[in-house]
Amino acid sequence: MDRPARLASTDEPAVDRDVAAQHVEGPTTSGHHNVVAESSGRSPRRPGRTTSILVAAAVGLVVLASLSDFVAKSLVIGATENAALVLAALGFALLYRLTGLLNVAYAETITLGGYFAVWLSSSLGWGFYAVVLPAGILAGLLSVGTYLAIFRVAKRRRVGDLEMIAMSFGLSIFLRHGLQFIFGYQVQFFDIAPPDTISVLGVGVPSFRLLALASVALLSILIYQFIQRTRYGLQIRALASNEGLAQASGVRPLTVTLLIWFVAGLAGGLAGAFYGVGSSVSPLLGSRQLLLVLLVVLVGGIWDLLGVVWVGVATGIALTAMTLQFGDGLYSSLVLIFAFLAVLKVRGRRLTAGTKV
Amino acid sequence: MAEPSAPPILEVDGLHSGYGDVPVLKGLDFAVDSEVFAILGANGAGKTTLLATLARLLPVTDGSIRLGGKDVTAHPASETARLGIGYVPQEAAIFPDLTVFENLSIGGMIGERPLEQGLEEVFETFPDLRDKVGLRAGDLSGGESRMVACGRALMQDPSVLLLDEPTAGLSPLYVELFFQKIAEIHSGRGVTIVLTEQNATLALGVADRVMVLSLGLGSEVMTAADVTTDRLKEAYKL
Amino acid sequence: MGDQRRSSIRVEQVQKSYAGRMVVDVDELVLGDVPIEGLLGPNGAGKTTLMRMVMNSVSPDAGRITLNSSDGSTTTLSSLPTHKMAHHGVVKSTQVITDFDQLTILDSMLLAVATTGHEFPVRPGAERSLMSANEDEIRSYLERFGFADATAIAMSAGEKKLLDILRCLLLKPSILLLDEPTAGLPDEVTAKVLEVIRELAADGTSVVIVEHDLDVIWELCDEVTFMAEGRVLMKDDPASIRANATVIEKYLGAGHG
Amino acid sequence: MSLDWLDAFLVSGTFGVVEIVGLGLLLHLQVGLTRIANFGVVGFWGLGLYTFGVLYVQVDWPFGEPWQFLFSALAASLAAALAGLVVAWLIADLDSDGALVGTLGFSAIVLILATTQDQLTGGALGLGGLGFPYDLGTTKANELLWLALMTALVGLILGYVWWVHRTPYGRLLIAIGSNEPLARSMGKHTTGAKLTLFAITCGLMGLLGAMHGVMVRFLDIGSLDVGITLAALAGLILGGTARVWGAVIGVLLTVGLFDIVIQFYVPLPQEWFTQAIPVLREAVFGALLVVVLLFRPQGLLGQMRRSKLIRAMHDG
Repeated sequence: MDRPARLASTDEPAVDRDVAAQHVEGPTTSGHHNVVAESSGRSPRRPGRTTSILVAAAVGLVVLASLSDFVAKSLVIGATENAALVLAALGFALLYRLTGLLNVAYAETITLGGYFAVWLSSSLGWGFYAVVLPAGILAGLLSVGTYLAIFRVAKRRRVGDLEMIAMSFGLSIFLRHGLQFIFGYQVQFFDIAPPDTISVLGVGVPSFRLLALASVALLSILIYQFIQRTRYGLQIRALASNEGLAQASGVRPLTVTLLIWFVAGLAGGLAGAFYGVGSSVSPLLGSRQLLLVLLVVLVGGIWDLLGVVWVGVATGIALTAMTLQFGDGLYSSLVLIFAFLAVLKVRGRRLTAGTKV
Repeated sequence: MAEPSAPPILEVDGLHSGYGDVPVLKGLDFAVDSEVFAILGANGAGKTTLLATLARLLPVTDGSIRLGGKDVTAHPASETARLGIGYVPQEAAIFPDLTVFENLSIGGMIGERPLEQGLEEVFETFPDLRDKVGLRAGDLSGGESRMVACGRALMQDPSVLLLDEPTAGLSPLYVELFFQKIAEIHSGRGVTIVLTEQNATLALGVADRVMVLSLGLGSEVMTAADVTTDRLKEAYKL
Repeated sequence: MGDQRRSSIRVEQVQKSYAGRMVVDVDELVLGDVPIEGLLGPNGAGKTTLMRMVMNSVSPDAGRITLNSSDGSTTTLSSLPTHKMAHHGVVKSTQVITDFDQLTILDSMLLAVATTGHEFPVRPGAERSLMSANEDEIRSYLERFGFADATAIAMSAGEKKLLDILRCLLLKPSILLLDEPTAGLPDEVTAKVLEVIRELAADGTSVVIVEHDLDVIWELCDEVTFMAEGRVLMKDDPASIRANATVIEKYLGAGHG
Repeated sequence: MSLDWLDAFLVSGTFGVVEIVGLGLLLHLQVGLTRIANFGVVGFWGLGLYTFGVLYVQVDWPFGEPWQFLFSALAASLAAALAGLVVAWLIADLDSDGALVGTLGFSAIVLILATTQDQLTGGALGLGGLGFPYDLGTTKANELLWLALMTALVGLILGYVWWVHRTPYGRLLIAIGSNEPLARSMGKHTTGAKLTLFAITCGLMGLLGAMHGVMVRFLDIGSLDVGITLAALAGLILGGTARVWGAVIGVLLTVGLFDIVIQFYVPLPQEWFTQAIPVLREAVFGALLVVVLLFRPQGLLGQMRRSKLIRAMHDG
């Protein structure tokens, strides 16, 4: 995923504008043809096309699932157990895309989302679904807090890329172990009734997992829609696409940046709560998922935000399919890490060229 | 022309600017009133740097910029945009991942004017855009994306429009169309236009006054009617 | 003009387009067959892209770029990795002003003169021999360019630019491509740089220079290649180029011939 | 010789400090000079530790000590060097984000393999049977000698780092770290230099892992968590990434302070040591990273000092 292309690139001296500002017309006589070619030559990509292909693929998989037990299990368990991965990756990708920061401390936003939910649930006596959103909001506020207290200051002090990552790594570990002081060392569980099992495509799934899947899907759609459809979402995308041009169009960077950190934190916190209700909440909840989130974002982000969602879904299903096959989850992680690293080697973002030689 | 007592719409005083510690502009003075003001100059003269500095995207190392008498030297770009500067850079002038409608909406987010009214005015100027609103801006042709870029700036309801090489890379028919539109925007809406142009002949067709930049220094401001080939050749060092 | 055989770069049928726009379309061009050659043209002429294709940091869509060395050998440049360019004597100054922010001026110069053998992880005494073998040359350049303290890190844009040119010289190029060598330099330093370029050219190096300060082009170059819209329009001596109606037209626009 | 006056934990604590100093020094070459973000130090170290342990215990060697140790340690170093080569190749063209994910991914792979291949490594249960390649009679004496050997090895690494700073090779690494494209345009084979660097330094990290295995005499996957990476990184950054002595000073002030001074000389309730102190230690190291990078990114010792170095070399 490209970092926002800076307008009038502030860090590059005045250079010959040859490359992009090419005057391409041939002799003047061909001018008329060019106009025709320009207005009708290229047929713009239809946004609906990709979606319909994916829908067709999904339908195909469901049909396949009804025929094969293995496919059915992979699909259903993969989707329900790893649903939160998509949410987490979406939030992380948003942050990465706008700020260019690979925020390792995002792991703790996820963890804290889980803890906030447990804490609210046990102290207020509310049910899980009543505390999910407040927990997400708290995680969002925490995310904004870390931006204001640390990353904003760091950016102003012109801390380098490598140092930024080291800082987020340090913050991650500080929060992770700080959590152990605050919340204790015990693994915590949500107090929920023993679930009923519902059969989907012939695979038994606990009811709350289905609800969690539905909620995660709904929240992912909501967050995606917020980014794609609303006024603030538009400003977020504009700022991510071209920071300078967005500012010159009147977009106030601080407001929008705070919003990004909040939405990213919200998504992470919600993911944490759903991870937590699926198994348990522990200080390592987020950091166990971090590598997978990082890989999904880096690989999916080669395309765009929707790419992150699809790579996330595919990863979840592949993880389950391989676990079913090998009988051990660790092997599937191993295969996935190798696969992702291979993709990164081939298509990953290149070293930024400090010098155009 | 404004009343003698009124301050010029845009006033630049001893402007120094550049990238990092590389100076590009080395002391520019000029004032722009309600007019079409063209900045000429060869490749590398600092035209793009000047407009980006006026849009407040590059730091001013010395000197000042005043907009309608108000000092905006220390303002960030998002605030000068709200004060009435519309900026169309030469490169990366659109958000390629956003649709045409979204590109225009970004410009329409400031000010009191309802979005529909702004859109209507943009479509009046660029009718071609009307049936392209749903397309991804990055998929448009060069001329169309230039229209989107201009339209986005017009949506801000600017008092000054900064156009960086508005016709570079366009086919001759588009070039003619664009200069016509520029004249229209100025006369029809009273928007002051500051544009840079490498091709002196084209600029002289539309501009009221011109200034030639060479290696970060400006020549005296010439009224378009007074410009001769020899004066131009001298300013261009040809 | 020197009579000795010079290294030159031959560009044949080279095309490059970005997003459907033809940026460079050169049928045939020989760069470096005169001591100092200028590359001139308005915005979008394709000069920078052409230079980048020569250095193989951008690959052409079609065509061939070859190096004809002064010793008579021929090398296809587009198959060379960037770091091997300098080994074949093709060196280009950086277009963007840049430097090693941790290396002193002397470090930078020693880096340029060090060969691969010196930089092997285990080789005792390498530093000492490197310094003693190149001491005289380094000292003379330092003095000439007015670097008072070689153990400082280059700070100002002017210093960085000068150092960049110095590094290019120390690499002993047979063809030196200079992209705006005098941009951002004070006049007295510009004069020094031009003087060194002239000397280098007189010693047999072919210099190809892109420059926005036209005064420098008119004064320095033996021949000027004029490009516009990706094509080479003419190659002639500076005076003829300067007086040419097409050149004036391309710079000022039609009607100012 | 009676060593009763010596606390056994002081020996192992000091051993840990010396070991992290060694890792910090190697990390200094990677991060401080060449600016490749290696967040997977534990992976290379752990690969060395486990390769050594598994070979030492599981292979039926036809010869005795010290050859058994030497062969296993050599194989461990080579395995780590090879892994370093592969990881460096993987991330050579990628930016810091790619380097982070590549090295982090590698350390995760090592952890997963150590866990899953339990018939070899003992998995989560651990694997015993490692020992010193000599016997001086008492465990304490054996450990003390091993500490001395480790100190000598880290001393050699320090000497190597010091020497690298003073050679054209070191200059090339610094040039790559501060502007790789420029170095490449000057005819330097930067990718080659990065691969060589990673092979050497990661191989040495693997050797340190093998040394660690002998000292603890037990393979435990708990040692493959983020702690080692964090300690080396926090120490290096506190001391100063760009300076030879940065890792030494920094690690003494962090790991030394926590593992020796606090554990031995501060009277704290006994129950803190099992849970609170290790957690507090990591939290402090993490916070330290943030604070130091925010307020003094160059560390306590400050910027690289080329000018003095150069002057000393060429004027003297």
